[in-house]
Amino acid sequence: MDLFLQNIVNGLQWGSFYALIALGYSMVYSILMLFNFAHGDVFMVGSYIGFGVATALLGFVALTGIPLPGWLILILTILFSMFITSFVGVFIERVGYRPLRDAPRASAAITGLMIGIILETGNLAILGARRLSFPQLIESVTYQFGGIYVTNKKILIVGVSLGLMYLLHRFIQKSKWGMAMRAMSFDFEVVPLMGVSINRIAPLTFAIGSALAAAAGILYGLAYPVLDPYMGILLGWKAFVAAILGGRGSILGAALAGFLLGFIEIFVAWVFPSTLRDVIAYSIILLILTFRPHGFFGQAHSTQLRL
Amino acid sequence: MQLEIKNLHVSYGKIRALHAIDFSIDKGEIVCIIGANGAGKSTTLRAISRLLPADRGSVMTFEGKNLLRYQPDKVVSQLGISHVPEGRRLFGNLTVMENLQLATFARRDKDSIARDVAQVFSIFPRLMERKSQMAGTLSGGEQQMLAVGRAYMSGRRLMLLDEPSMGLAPLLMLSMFEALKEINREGTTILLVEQNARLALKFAQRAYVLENGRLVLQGLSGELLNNPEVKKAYLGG
Amino acid sequence: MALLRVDNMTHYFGGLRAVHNYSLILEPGHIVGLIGPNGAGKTTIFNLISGIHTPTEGNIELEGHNLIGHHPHEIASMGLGRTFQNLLLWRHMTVLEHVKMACYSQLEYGIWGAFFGSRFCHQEEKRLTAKAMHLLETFDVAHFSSQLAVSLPYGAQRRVEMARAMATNPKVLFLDEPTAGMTPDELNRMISIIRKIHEEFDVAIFLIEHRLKFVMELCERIQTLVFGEVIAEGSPEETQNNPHVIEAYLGSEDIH
Amino acid sequence: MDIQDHTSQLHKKGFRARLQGFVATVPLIGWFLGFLGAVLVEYLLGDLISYYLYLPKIPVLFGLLSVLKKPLLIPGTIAYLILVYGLPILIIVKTLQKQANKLAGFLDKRPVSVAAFVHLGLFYGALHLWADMSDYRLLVLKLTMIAVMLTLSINVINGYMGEFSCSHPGFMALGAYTASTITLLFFANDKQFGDALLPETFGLYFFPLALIAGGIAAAIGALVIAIPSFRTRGDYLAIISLAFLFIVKSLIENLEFLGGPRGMSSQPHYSTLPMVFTVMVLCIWIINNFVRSTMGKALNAVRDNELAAEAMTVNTRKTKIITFMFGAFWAGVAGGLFAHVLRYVNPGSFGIQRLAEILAMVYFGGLNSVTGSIVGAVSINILSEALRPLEIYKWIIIPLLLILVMLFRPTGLIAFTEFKPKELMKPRQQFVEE
Repeated sequence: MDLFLQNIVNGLQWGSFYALIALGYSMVYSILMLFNFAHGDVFMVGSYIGFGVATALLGFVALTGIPLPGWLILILTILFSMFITSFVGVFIERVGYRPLRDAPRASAAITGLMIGIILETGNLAILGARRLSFPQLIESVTYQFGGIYVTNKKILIVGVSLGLMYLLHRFIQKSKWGMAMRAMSFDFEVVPLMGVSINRIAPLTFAIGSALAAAAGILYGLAYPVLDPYMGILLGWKAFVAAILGGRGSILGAALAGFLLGFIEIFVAWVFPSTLRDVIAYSIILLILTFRPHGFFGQAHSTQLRL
Repeated sequence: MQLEIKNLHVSYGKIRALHAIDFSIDKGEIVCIIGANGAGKSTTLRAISRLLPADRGSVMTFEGKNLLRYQPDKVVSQLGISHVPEGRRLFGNLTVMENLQLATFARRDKDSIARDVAQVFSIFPRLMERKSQMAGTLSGGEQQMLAVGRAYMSGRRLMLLDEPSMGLAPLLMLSMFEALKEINREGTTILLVEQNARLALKFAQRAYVLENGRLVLQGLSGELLNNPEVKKAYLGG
Repeated sequence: MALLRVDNMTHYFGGLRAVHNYSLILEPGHIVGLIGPNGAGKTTIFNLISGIHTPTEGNIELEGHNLIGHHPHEIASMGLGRTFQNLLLWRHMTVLEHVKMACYSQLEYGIWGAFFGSRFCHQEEKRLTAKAMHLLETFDVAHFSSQLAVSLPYGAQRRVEMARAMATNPKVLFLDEPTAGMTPDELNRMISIIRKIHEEFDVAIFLIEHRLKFVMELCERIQTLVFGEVIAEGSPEETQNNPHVIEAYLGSEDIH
Repeated sequence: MDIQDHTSQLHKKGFRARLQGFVATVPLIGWFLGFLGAVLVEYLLGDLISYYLYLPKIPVLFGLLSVLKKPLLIPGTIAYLILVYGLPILIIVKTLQKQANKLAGFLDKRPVSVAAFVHLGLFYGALHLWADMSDYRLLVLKLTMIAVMLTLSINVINGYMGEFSCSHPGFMALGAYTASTITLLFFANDKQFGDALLPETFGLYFFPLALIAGGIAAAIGALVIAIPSFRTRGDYLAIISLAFLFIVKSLIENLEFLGGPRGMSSQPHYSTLPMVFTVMVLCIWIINNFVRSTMGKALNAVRDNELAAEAMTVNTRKTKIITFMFGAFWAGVAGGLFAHVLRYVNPGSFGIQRLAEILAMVYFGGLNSVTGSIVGAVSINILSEALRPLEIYKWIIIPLLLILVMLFRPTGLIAFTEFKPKELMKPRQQFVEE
């Protein structure tokens, strides 16, 4: 029982990363009907930007001697990195997606993939092959509840993710930009007739998705401090799968499916040898998609790849 | 002349849908375009609201400004031309109220927005009752009301209406046109496209007849109603 | 025996009733028209009979064979050809390829023949090409045969689509608004084309149309559909003078 | 001044027109003869010429590699290329122009198979000699041919049928492991499967069977994707195929008897150049036959409008199953060859990177086009070999190139064309008439 609850906690943490990244995929999809295949690498870039910001802040503290507490540095790191990374998203939209809005969807997918490769390689070229270790901004403390062990980092990771998701939810439900995004996901074509510029909403969506990915990147860095340029491939593709599983374009679905994927993986690894994790997790996904071809919350309309 | 269109050509790929359309509308008028399915009526409206690019050589001026210089969203927000598209195209996942609010996305005048919402609800009291309902769950008539209400919120210099009678029961149709008359009395110019020619000609002051992408006839509604050719082709006898 | 027989067909989309209690009897060699305002469910009826949707209730028979539950391609091979309102031409295929493609169920060679380019496969392809060219000549589009179908003028596209439908060797031909967007000239031409195929190929025709002139001139019988229900059925004269039809379809007389 | 400009322009035009006219009068077989001649020159005199041009050795890949490493060698390499390739080809093509056209005319009257046989024989001869000069060339050539097969086979699914399938590396892995298991089990003494069960001399003859078995394994795997494709298209199918890829990869990682993550090695040396060449030619020939037949055109109908295809009697389900299994079969065969070229495979060879590579080749070359696939596979392969000295920057340049192609030609360089071997081999009319 304790082990079960322990795995729930682990699943929550692991699912947080997937959910945060999946949200970015899903948001872009919901308004443009295109997946941003470079998104997994935006997560990686966000993590590195987080590393840079954190290092800079620590350097600032060391230089000036102003005693900033660790948690404050962490919060500043998250905020600054989210801000900076959002521009990466805007850039990707401008360069890779806007020119291809009327092109076949497959072409945009290829462009996205290629931008992803460029981000990976670019990182490798700039920083070299050595792996960076993310600075530990807060001391690790372990709490014990009955038989379960929970670290403060786990609480922080899950808390920050849930908080960001709630903020996103509020933004989408209450703000006029959120309303425009929802409208765009329903009927892309007539949105301009409401006086709404698609060329403002689309970059905004990319920016928000990228900011969330950056947050995921920093939280990931807290839990697993070793960064490498290909970290976005593993997590990004799985988060992409989660986004699809949730129902393309469904924000709630993406978040839930992200957590679900986290749970599946943690529990599979608990019951079976951990090497079987991918096989079983993906087989479950394959089965779900075979019998529910539109995911959990997706609309049952088939979009063809335009050629 | 509020809207002046000269030599408008529109093509879908290689296929030309509109050939050298010329027409103009005065402020405060109600003008309709009638014609068969596929004659190019919707295309004309979509060209005016810039959803479709016009071919080279086309001239469109609205209140002295070159319409072709404006992006579709600016046509609405800066020129005040609203468009009720064919099939209404409401945002079914948004509530009635949100549909109305979205139409004011680019507007900065907070107070008058509230006044306009009140005005929409006074024209269409049914919408008031359905305020927080999802637009997708409305009945056909209510959807049409919302579509017009949404256009009313987004811009009121010129309203383009694409088949406002489509799928409405006769009684509802009447009240819809009553409402449009009221909006017109407040000073909105109306350009509508109708398949139901008889209805449209009774409602509008002037009309243009479109056939295969060409304007073939124009005149006052009364004249056209009695024109034997129009009678034969569009009025069923 | 009726060629095509539809009994009490009803269909719901979600909770919405699109077609209610629809029946049709189409005798060999007849031309029947279906009119009604936009959104009345005319195309839905076409889609139900041709197998794209399965009706919630009701029975459909073609030459005594039940059609319910069959895939559209099976129904098409059984002898129900159709055109589409918005043409649905294949974007990257030439006119000739369109017509040959519609002979798919008549292909005699198997998959291995196609892989290894057997002599028999080549002969078959030649036979189909000849058949397709003959059809294209009938519809007067043979000179376009090697062009992309979507690049043709609209009227020619319509004729290509009809040639394609005829290539399936139909016994019943469904035409969904065959004259939409045509000039009066093209319209008259279309009337003579439909007459011609009706005589030459001995098919029964069931058509949806907006232009009354066209329906009145071609059809022996006309059904009027409003909100998914047939409100009138009869000869062109009867339909034209039916007050319900006038009210629903031609627009009610007294407004204001 | 004006007049002078005019005449010089005229002259320029004249030159280009003359060049075009000249190129147009040479039949394919003429170029093959020219290439063979050039290769012979290199074979006999290559070392000598490179020695006098102060090149360390003969430029292996047309000098693309060494030029990037040592820019000083550029003039020498260009001179070498002109001396060894440019001049001989031009001279041979020019002198044999008449004969080549006569030969092409003669072959044109025979059955296509005879003409194809002669052409391919000549081409293979030239390639064989060319590859004989360096092991590196041989490897690049084999891998390029395998890439051509992969690109073509994914084009059947992604281009001709318009699905976005991501499972090609998975199919490849199925083929590679199946074929390797068979050859290792029967014909090789190795750690995993013990001694050979059959005499090794049979091996080369049984190898095609092993390849076919690999292809069939991949085709059966393709059913996992083909069946969901009845109900869904586009993104969901993309994800199903992606999930399939991950499942295959990590399944193999978990199967100890296949070597797990360490992979399989010491496959017998069966993927010889004639073997790879023959299989590739078969692959091109069969795929081209299929996509040009009405049955194969059904793929295009399903892609462009599935509803219309159904209404026109096309059995779309059968078409989809055939397409996925057919595409997967050739990917499996290519995988089998691949395993026996490198003589080592591990699950890591069939991951996302391989997918990106294959997608890059097919979308670069052009959808719905056999020629495009060949061009895409060859150019991306050669490019990626040529840019090897740039190390990781290679993976910035190639993606950038592909993005540019997508921006300006969203369906690829040579898309939507038909590949007609018979036309290709025809004598050039203009010359014959004269």
